[in-house]
Amino acid sequence: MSRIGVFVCHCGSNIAGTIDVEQLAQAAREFPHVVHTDDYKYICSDTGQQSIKDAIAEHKLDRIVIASCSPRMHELTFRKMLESTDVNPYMLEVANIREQCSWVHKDKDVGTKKAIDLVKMAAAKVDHDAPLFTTAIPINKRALVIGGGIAGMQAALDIADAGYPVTLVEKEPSLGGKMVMLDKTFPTLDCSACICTPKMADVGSHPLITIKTLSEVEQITGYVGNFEVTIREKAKYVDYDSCTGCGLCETKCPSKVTSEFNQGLGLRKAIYTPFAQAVPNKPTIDAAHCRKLLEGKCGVCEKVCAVNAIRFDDVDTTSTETYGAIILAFGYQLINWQELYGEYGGGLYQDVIHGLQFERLLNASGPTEGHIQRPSDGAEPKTLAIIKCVGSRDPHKGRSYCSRACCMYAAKHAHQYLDKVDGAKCFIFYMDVRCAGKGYDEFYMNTQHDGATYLRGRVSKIYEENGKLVCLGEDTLSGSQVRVDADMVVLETAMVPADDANRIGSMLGVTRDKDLWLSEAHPKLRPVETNSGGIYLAGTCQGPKDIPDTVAQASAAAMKVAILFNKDELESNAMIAQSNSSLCNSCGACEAICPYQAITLEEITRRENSVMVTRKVSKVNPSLCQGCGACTVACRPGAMDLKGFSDEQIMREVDALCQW
Amino acid sequence: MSVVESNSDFQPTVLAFCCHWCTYSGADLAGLNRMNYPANIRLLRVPCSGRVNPQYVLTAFNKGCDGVLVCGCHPGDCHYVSGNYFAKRRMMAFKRLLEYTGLEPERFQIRWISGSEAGKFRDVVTQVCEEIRALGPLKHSASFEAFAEQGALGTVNALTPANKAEEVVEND
Amino acid sequence: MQLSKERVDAFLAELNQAVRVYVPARGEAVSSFARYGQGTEPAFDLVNTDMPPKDMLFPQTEKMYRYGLDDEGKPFVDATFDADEVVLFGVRPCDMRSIECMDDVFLTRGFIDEYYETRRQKLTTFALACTAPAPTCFCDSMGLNAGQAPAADVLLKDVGAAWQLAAQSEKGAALLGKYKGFFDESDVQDAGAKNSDSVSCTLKVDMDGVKEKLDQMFDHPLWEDITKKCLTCGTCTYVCPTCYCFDISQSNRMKIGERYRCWDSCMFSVYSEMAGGHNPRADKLSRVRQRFMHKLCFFEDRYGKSLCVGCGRCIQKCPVALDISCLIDDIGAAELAPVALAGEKGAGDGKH
Amino acid sequence: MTDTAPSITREQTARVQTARVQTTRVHTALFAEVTQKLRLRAKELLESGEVVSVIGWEAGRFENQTTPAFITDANKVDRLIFNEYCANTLGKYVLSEKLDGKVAVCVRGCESRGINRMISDNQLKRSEVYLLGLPCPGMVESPEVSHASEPSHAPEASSKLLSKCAFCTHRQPVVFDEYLGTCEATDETLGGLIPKPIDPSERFSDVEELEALSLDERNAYFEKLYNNCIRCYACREVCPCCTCRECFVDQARAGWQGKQNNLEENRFYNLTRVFHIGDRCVECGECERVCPMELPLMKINRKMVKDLTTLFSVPEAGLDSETISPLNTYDVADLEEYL
Repeated sequence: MSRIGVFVCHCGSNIAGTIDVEQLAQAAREFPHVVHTDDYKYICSDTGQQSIKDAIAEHKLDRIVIASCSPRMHELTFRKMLESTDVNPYMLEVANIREQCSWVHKDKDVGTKKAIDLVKMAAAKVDHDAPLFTTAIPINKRALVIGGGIAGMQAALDIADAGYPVTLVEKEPSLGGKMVMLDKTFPTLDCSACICTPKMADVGSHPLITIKTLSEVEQITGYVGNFEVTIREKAKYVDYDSCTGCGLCETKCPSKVTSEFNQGLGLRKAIYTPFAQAVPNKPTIDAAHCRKLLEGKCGVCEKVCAVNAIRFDDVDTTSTETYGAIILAFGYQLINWQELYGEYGGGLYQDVIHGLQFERLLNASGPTEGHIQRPSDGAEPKTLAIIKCVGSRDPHKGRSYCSRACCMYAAKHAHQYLDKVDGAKCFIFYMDVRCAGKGYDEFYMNTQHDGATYLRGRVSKIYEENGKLVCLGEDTLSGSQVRVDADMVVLETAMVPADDANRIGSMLGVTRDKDLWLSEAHPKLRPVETNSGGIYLAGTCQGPKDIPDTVAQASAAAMKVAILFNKDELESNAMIAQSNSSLCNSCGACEAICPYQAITLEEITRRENSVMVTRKVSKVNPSLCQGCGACTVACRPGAMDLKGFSDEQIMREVDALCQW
Repeated sequence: MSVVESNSDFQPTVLAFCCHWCTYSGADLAGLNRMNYPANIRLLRVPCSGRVNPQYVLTAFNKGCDGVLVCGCHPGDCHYVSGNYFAKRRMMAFKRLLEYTGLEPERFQIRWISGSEAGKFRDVVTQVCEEIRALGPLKHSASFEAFAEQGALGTVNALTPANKAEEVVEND
Repeated sequence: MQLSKERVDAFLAELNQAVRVYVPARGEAVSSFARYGQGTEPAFDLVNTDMPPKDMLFPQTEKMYRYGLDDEGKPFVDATFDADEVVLFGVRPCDMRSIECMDDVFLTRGFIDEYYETRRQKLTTFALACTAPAPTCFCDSMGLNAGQAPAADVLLKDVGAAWQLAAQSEKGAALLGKYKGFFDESDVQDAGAKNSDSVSCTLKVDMDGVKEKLDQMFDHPLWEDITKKCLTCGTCTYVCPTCYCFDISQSNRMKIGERYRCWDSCMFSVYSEMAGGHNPRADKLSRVRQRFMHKLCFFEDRYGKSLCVGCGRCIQKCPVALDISCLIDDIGAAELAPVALAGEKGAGDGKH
Repeated sequence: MTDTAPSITREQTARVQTARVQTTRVHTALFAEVTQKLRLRAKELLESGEVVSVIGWEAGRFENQTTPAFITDANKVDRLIFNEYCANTLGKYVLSEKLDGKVAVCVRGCESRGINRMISDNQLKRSEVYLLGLPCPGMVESPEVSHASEPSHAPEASSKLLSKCAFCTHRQPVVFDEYLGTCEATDETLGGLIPKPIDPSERFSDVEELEALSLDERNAYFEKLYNNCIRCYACREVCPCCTCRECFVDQARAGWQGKQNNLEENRFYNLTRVFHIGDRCVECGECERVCPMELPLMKINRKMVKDLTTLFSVPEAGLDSETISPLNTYDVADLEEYL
């Protein structure tokens, strides 16, 4: 038989002013299993708490109802208080008679009557409370960062600097991501490579960072503190331990291939380092274009290599390791505009290029050594049209969101173009100019000052006429049709999630929004966490952003990892789902519905009605379960229940309200 | 909100299942702002609207509630990612089922109320309580009513032939 | 004494003023005994109602008593054995026999159930002799005569335009005396008279030796065969006029509670589940076996008669056509194991 | 309140009249042929040891009555029959029968969808059953074993199509290992003697007729239904969706409901039953057929099926074993009516 104590708080006059607290306490004394009631001026005060502790000892109470302010206010306070008593901290229910009663109902009789009902419900519920306990989850203090762009590098460096080992996985042959492809960065016009490559070098030489390039995450299982990650490292055909990175092989290689790094505007070899400052600065063989690997002929690289580092028999390797936390930093890709914008030629015109291609044209180490030349004939364009929001803010053809960086990116392109080409004309078609950021608007104003012509409106069509690219559009400010005969057109295309976003997101149970960007746990207050514990977001995999925001988020994510790793173990949530295996009929509805992938079906063998039976039953992982209870309703067999909010408790609350 | 006169004496019992993160905190905010709303409402706190089993709703009606309200976070804002989406589908199907089998639509309502929408909480509660007050009490079987008359401890009238069809006729 | 069919309504209406009269009637979906009046159209052409009249004496849910704490906090138990006078008019001989079986259970062998007793004492039965049994009727094989209902207070026989009335008890005679104005003293049978004295069912089973054989068939493989198709729903037990298994439960409010008893079924696995979870009849076979053994063997052991009255309701209603008449045939044809395990019934399987 | 609600019978609505069916030689030939093939294949399967049991139908005691048959002995396959009185849907029997080994079971549209249902609910593996597909023209009521009234009921020359078959959308099996019909039992081959499977758009016509009633009428209608229910749980036991180890009605600890037979508890049982199976109901209609009180249970089931179908564009249940229940998934673009 349980022994319930009910404690009514006056909260000064906050409660006592509109509720007859003595009457309430007296009424509560009549409820089943209530053996003690009392009322206090301020229960949450030290003396108030002490009086509860005294009552627990004196009346041998084993569960407590506190009628006071909202449980959102003081439930934790009272749980903490119970830790120093014999009563389990979860044998507590709080009846909210302040926010939801005394403060909203003026009539004392009405308020008191309602307060009695609220205490009834709490007393009925507490009668079916069970002691709950948390479990300790060990933490493996190693972090995995997926993606070696600026976000991943920054996060890896910060975690490593905090003293924890990090593995950085990058699917390309080199670190650097998109940032290292940029020529200069707005608004300061720093050379992008100059600020990015030192980071790359730092990452490469950090003793606590293991870099895995040309690698992909194949499988992730487990949960916070204990992720089992399988990484596939693709064959490089070069032994990086012996390779000195001298580059002779690359020079001698006879196969030429379009350069991905230069966005298709230049050539590379079949054995190559993507760019001069690559980290690791060692070549890899592109098996799809290597004559030796394709046809068995050639092998020049092997012949010229002084240290015998070429390994034509190299194969993919997979390894599985345990990590305590994962940072997702696999970035974005540009929208495939050719597919969507037939009116811009759909890729037919060589001189309609996207912004990242233009960056490579501007870059001194790019295919044109920094001279702005048209891809078609190498001529210097004298009239440049820049079209913004290609794919962005265009729900019909592209995406509905703003890609955030393009306004500044376009202004920078215009500035750089006007700076490099004498007598040039630059027209920028825009919808809005959004330059919120330190020094951003000033930069935009300067660009206008430089002579860039901003035209407000979308370009409806681009076609070739007399060697010019005719851009037809509307200037919505003047209301007139606009025609620009350009030598070259730069499309500032939308950022869209990387190909991997969906695969990795679903593997980890990280939700994606409608555009497949990974969702943060809370848009305001938990912007780098995800709903899966131990998994954090950095950079553009979460949504379009510029470099400073990316770096800030990466450092924030790293900090979250460091906070996690600073503990030796985690305390699991006590109020979680539990499955009654004798009722479970293995239908799997719970498994399908769980947003945290906390439920799995596991085979058990046991005696049932004198027969040994082997069957599958659901099992809740206490480290992953967050206690939402969605599975309990999906569970028609009634096997799944939620501790602290059990079916029985909720039903008895309803009983108490209606029938006590 | 005008009080419907014909049933103005009737004080319905309205049970509201509220998710801890949004609606329950919205109700707290309404309290903090000292907003007034009918005292007929009783909040039952659940972690998430996805925890609300439609069987609770039926139980509430069977035990004597005159109306039930289920509240959660706005779609997309669920603290647990997706609980309210599941709740929405369940409740959409279940509400239609209850209405099909003869329950007044007003008696069972679902609303999304965020933690900041104290005013919406007040308005919804006021509206729901007044609508149910206007409908009057939910009808129950004779045996239920007999038991509900507390204090009437005389003859146990069930000791007459329990012909169920008759009970319905007499009840009408 | 005769009751003209033209005056039946007048008689029942008058009777219904004083007592509660129940007659066989077609409902919207199924037929049952319904309170006369209030638009109820008696259906005396029904051989058997779909639902038996057993809830007249043994309601599906019966409030037994109320208990709790009164206003001064003192415990009370409030049980009132009170029932209205009821006349069951037009009950068939097989259903009358089933009332005899229930009388045995609830009123004999040293135990009297006060709830049943109260209702039974207030019940007056007008049995209606059968003239043309249904295809599923096999009462004559179970030792009944479809033209007789010895336990009835009044027996009605169809003599064409009227019913011949015969009082078979003091209670019956008294009631007929009270309403004699409705009756003619003639004994004429017109041309439309139906013979109810030598009624013979088309469905026959041979009960000879079945009980004795079942004594040795507790572990017979026959049970496995019939169990396969059984759904273990409660249909047969709920439409059976003699199945009397019940459960006692309660519903509580804060300080008062009601204890009630309600029909239960040996077909349900929870029926035999004990506190603590052990279930002596957890498997389907033992439940199916229990039902038929109880009907055809165990009841006979205890009360000297079969608990099956041959009404055929379970044959009509079983969703999988698990037919007790076929089972009786099968038992008759079954070969007994050479070494019969006589007397070795499973412990606890004689549940009554 | 006067009761103007329609009767709670299983009689069909005006739009979907239950057809009376004259059994003809065409049917007789079809059934005879299928029966022969079934016996042959059952014998082969049992003799080869591929299956341990064949589930089909055999003759009952009465003419025009059948009962489920479980043949484990190859010498007894001649007990198997297939005719227009095979009312039982057999699918759920495999759950108990499979404990001894692989089971062959006769499947028509209804059985096959039930099998898919149980596979998707992890109650059954496809490899545990061998499915003998049968052509089904729709089944008829057996006149012999119906209400007994005096004078004894004369079998009619034509019989009534089972109400569950009148609403069938898939007479032919949707999954099988082999098909035992030479011809599809279609409208053409049967000379138009059996009504075609119902057009999916007509499938909810009975629900729509009830929806069109006033709230009070609907309330009265369903109160009658609840009051007539005796809670024998035949509807639960026969349902291929009902595979809980312990039904909610028996879960005393949570105390969902008691055992009293009254309006409140019978409503709780019936509505919860529908809520538990409505998202997965294969519309075999067995619950309604087995109901000893002849309650129109499919009129509640089909309401939920209809709503889920129209709200969330889900396909008919049980057509495959992969489709996830509409209540176990969601779409952020779902209709929003609770703002």
